[in-house]
Amino acid sequence: MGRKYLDPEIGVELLSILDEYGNLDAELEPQIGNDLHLKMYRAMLVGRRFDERMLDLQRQGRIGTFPPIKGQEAAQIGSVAALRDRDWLAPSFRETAAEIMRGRSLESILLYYNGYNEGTIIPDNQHDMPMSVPVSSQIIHAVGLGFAAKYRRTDEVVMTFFGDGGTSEGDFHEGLNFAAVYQTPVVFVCQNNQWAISIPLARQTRSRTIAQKALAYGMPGIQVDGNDILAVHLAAAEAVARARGGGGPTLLECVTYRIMMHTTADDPKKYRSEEDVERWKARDPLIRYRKYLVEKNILTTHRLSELDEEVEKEIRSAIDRAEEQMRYLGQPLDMFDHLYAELPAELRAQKEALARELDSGIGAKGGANHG
Amino acid sequence: MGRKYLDPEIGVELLSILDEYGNLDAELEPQIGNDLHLKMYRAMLVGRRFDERMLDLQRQGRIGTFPPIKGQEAAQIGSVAALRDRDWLAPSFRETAAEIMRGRSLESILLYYNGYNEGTIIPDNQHDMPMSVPVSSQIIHAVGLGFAAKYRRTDEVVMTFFGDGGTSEGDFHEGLNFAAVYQTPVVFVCQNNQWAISIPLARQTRSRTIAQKALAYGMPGIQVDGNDILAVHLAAAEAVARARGGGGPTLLECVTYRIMMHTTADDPKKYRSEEDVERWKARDPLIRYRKYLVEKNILTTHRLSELDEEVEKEIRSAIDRAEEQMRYLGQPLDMFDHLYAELPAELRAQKEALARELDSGIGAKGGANHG
Amino acid sequence: MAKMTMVEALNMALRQEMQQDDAVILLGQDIGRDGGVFRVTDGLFAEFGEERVVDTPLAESAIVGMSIGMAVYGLKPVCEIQFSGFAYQGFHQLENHAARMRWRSQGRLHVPMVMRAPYGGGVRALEHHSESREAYWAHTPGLKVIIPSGPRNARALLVSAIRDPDPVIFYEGKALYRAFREEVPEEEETLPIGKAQMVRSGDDLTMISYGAMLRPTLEAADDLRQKDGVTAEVIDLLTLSPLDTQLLVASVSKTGRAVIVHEAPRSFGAGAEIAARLMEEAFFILEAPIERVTGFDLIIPYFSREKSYIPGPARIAAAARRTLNS
Amino acid sequence: MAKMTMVEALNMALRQEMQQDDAVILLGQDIGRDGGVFRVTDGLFAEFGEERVVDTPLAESAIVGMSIGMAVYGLKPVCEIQFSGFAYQGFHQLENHAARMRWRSQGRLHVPMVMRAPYGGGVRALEHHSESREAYWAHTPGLKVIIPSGPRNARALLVSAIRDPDPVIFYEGKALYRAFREEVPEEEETLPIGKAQMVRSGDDLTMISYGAMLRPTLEAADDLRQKDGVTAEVIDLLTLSPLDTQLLVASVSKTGRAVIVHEAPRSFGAGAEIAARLMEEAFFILEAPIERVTGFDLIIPYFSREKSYIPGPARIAAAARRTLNS
Ligand SMILES: Cc1ncc(C[n+]2csc(CCOP(=O)(O)OP(=O)(O)O)c2C)c(N)n1
Ligand SMILES: Cc1ncc(C[n+]2csc(CCOP(=O)(O)OP(=O)(O)O)c2C)c(N)n1
Ligand SMILES: [Mg+2]
Ligand SMILES: [Mg+2]
Repeated sequence: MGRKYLDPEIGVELLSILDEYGNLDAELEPQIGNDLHLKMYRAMLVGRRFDERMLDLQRQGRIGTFPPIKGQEAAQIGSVAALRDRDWLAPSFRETAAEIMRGRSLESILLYYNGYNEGTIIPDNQHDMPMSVPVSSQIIHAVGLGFAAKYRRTDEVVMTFFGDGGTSEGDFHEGLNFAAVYQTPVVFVCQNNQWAISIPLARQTRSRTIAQKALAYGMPGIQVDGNDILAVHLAAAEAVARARGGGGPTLLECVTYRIMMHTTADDPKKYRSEEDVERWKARDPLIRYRKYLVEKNILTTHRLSELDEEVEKEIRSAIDRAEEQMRYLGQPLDMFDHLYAELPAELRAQKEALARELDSGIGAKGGANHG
Repeated sequence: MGRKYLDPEIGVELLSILDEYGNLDAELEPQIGNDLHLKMYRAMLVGRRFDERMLDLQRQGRIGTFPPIKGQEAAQIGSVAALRDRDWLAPSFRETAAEIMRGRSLESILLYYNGYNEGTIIPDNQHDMPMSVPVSSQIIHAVGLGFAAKYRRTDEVVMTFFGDGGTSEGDFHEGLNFAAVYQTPVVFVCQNNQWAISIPLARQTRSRTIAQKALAYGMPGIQVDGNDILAVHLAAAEAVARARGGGGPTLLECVTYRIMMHTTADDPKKYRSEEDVERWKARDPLIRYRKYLVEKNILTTHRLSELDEEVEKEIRSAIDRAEEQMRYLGQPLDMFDHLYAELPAELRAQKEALARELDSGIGAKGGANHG
Repeated sequence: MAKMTMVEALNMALRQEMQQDDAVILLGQDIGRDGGVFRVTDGLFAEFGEERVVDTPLAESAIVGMSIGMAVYGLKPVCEIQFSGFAYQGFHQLENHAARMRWRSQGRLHVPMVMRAPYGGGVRALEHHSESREAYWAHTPGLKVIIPSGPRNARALLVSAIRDPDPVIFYEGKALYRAFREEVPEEEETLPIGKAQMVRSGDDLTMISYGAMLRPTLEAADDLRQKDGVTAEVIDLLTLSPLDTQLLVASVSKTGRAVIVHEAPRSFGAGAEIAARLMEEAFFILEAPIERVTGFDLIIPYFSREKSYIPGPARIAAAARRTLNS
Repeated sequence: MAKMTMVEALNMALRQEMQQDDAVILLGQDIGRDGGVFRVTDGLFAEFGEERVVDTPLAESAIVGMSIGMAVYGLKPVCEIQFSGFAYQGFHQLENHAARMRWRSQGRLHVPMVMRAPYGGGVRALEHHSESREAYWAHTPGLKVIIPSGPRNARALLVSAIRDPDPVIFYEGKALYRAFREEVPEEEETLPIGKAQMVRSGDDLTMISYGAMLRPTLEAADDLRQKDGVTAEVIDLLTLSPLDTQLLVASVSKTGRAVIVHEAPRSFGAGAEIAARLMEEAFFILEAPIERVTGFDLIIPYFSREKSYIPGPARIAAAARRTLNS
């Protein structure tokens, strides 16, 4: 008998190793091999430069609407760097850097944002899911993949991404609950970039942290400085190890910030102040990491500028290849491919009707509509 | 910098005042007037006896499938007893006792479980919603009602009920999150009766308590002994007071047990042991409360047996009235009433077609199908 | 009268209804400070405040479900689903409750809510942002489905929808939002729900369409008149459910031929119901099979191919000619 | 061959497929120890264990979504939604993902899942337990919709559905579960998806139905034969999407008259698509308007009135006579 209230104000500590001023917590500093450091830095760099380049292209009408990722590179790269090739990634729509790190080609991304279904093709040797636009709907797929991986007695781990806004969807709740009940090997990574289009975190949920939502599922949760790639990687590596070892799922909250607009169709001036953005620009994950790598003599300033050039070239040639492909891709009749393993009679008839239309020149009004 | 993990094992104390052995925590004993005590006891008694009677009727084919509530009377009555008439109730499907306490007639319940749409009519002076069958879907309606009550500057409070299984639905999550964000005056009462049909709580969620799920929303949560009406009422009264005072929503978990089958169509022997049930029968909320009332001289044993008789009569006459009404209710053409404020042309035509069919005698094959 | 885009006209409808009736409340994602991703609620947050222009967390089932609770209480919520392709998260709230509450409560409780959602393609959007699945709602007893075709009728119909005592699904063609301007009177204007409009009269065939497909249908009608000297009677449904069978039958009884145009997939789409009703009511007058010009039974392709998916004037005219020559 | 109810036949289909292929996994509410609320999975938990007969928490979106993930991985999940009226909580998972994954991945990823759900009225159930809304799925490109009419074809079709490489919605008429027994061979038996069956041949009119409505349709056909000496060709669709237009057209080309029967609401229902296709393909042969005998455009009433809602033999026969006499 007796009583005691839960304290709803319970929060979580921030895991931080390398802060915005370059201070390092040597005790927590993870032992990461130089190759991985290089791989992570390069991926962050590509993610950053490609994002900037896509913005130009969008402004020039050379691609359509897309969601920039600037400022979230560490949260993405630090997380997926903890995965093996055979592991799975179930991304949402703002994991461009993570997808690149996992092996998605820059061309495919350009094709996708230029309205080509061909832009979602995933290399055969790769285990990842195509990006998922309906917020948080992919979370449950990750649980299914994890259940199957466990059923097949593999040690594969699944990592899924979603945003702070995504935590409000029923699918977030159902997915984490299922994962905990079945102890599936899934790592749930929330890129808490403070905004869901125009809705700030404080109007998205009243819980002080997103990590504490893990308590609802009897699941470990941790909040890390999402702009500190060392912290993100350490937390992700621990969560992946737990999952791989049969320890079940983890909720990993990466506190970061959406530096740019939600998508190129959005105008943040309508709903947020520049100061806030400036404060976060000072916490830039790429600059912070680069400083660390140089101080540790893992990268020389000379090598850094070489990398800048390499990446520039890589992006330029990807754009060329993509624009080359667009000349012959986008044939209207192809839209009938891949809906079913076999085209049903009714659809065959519809395809033939479109073919006739295209021959007769009526189709002229249709066809690809770039620009 | 530094680190600290959340402890996912955080739990909640049980609020308990009057335990199954009749021990009373005098410090916590709520000061409840005799009228309310009498009202609560009578409602529990009606709930219990009516439930038993409906089971007979169902076995005799005099009503259809229904979900018994035996053992959950304290969780229901203790909660709604904290409401005022002007407050709102948004029940699920296992709140028969709560609905009766709120003023729903026994006949309407009998009509409902006999397949008459007339059985859902709510008295005009009453603020309650009809029962909701889709699990947890009603939770969000409560938030909308609360939002509106607040918008209209009333001090009305909304109470909604759901089960332990209901906490797995996305609607539970979305509803509690919205309520916390808008600080709507809603009390979320979970009747944790340990089972969702054949699924025990342990396979429903991995969180040690349901109350701790409140943490995900920055909302106060409390777990009480749901068979202890004093504890339930105290916790409910506090939550209602908080809501009425502008303090926002509360999650109240009442730990109780589904003594009977899920519905009369269910056979619990397939999935649970009798011992478990027996252990919980010993915690009967009605017997516990009666003992307390007698010891406190709030009710004499003589008055108790009078009440038994009154309630028997009340139920018997309700059954007579219901069966009387069924003779003239259930006219097929009435099914066209109430879908829209005004019957659209197409539906008018369909109604006329049915009318012709009934006249022509074809309708003979249709019509009410009791038994 | 000001010349307005459909976005401006819808905005005016919301503003005026909110000014007249404090029971009207807006809720949805990014409709407040941001003014909505298509700016339909622009300026309303500033005018009416956060209590009446409610930014919600990211959860469609809750947006619809909260609207139901508000409506039962006596408010007139107008919720916005950011894109109709994300309305399915709230499907069960609409089917299980919005459509049933009046019926379930035997007339006691009403759900005078409106669910607004942009639908359809043609704006180079990403996946799930270009769907047309209005038939889902039309097949759901208890709901009404309105799909305007331009600024003026959009404004009038939204006012009617807000005042309607029953739940209304209000689909707004994205491609129409800024496609053209129309004179929209400042004074109150409503249109009856459930009534279609004959927007062009003719004798040789009936062309039936709604929403964003009305204009290509009219272009096709022009083409037929110019090139073939054929006059088509063009009907704008405006309300998909309840369907204005009477007007459709009257027109086809005159012309004997019909073409139905919509952007949604063909099979089990709205065109099937329209064709079936015409066949039932005007069978002995029909001189040729009714043609359906629709989207294919596919997921609308990403935007490089969407123009080949969406019916255009040429495709519509070709179908009309088939009807006329059979 | 044993005489089986549909429940037993479905149970056999699941058992045999699970025995042959360890990729086949069942998941849903109460399908494990309890064996399913209709006992369709009875005994399978004991035989295959909790890894392959997975009791789930109470969340439909997760049940469908988890099935999608499993299927993408290479398993063949068969999920049970306890009643079709609760499938809408998973609507977005079906429309956004199950139906699109092959298409979205350009053929790389497949979703060979089956979603089983009891549908329809006639068993004195509570609200939301008697719905027929198969048209929602039929209007969703990327899904297939199967609705068996008896134990034997239910078993064969479920086997075909499990082996199909694409997502299949499998609706089981509650009213059929224990209504009658049929010989069901122990040996493997499948039926092609997308093919209807002529279950009775005739010359005077074509009667088209599926699921639980097939039997009242056959009773009506008997009545016509006995009382009017009229022979009806009766077609059992079995698959609603893709629709077997060919067989329907062939039959109507012979009879010139058709009656379509389903339990779902009439407007924007499956009957409309069937009527539209017949009108398009057999227009010049049709001698009378096609009749639709369907549920009313209402929510199916609570069970005291449901028999007046659900089409019965008398209502069907009356409609047939109208067709024959017009
Ligand atoms: C189910 C659903 N509802 C609405 C949208 C429209 N939408 C796209 S992104 C977005 C905000 C997402 O915010 P968050 O989850 O924080 O991710 P972020 O954009 O910040 O990366 C919204 C509302 C959607 N894509 N899916
Ligand atoms: C959305 C939905 N899914 C499934 C069902 C079928 N069903 C009815 S009650 C029930 C179990 C509910 O368990 P719980 O929430 O614990 O409430 P209890 O029955 O124990 O009172 C289920 C699965 C339903 N009514 N609604
Ligand atoms: Mg965000
Ligand atoms: Mg329970």
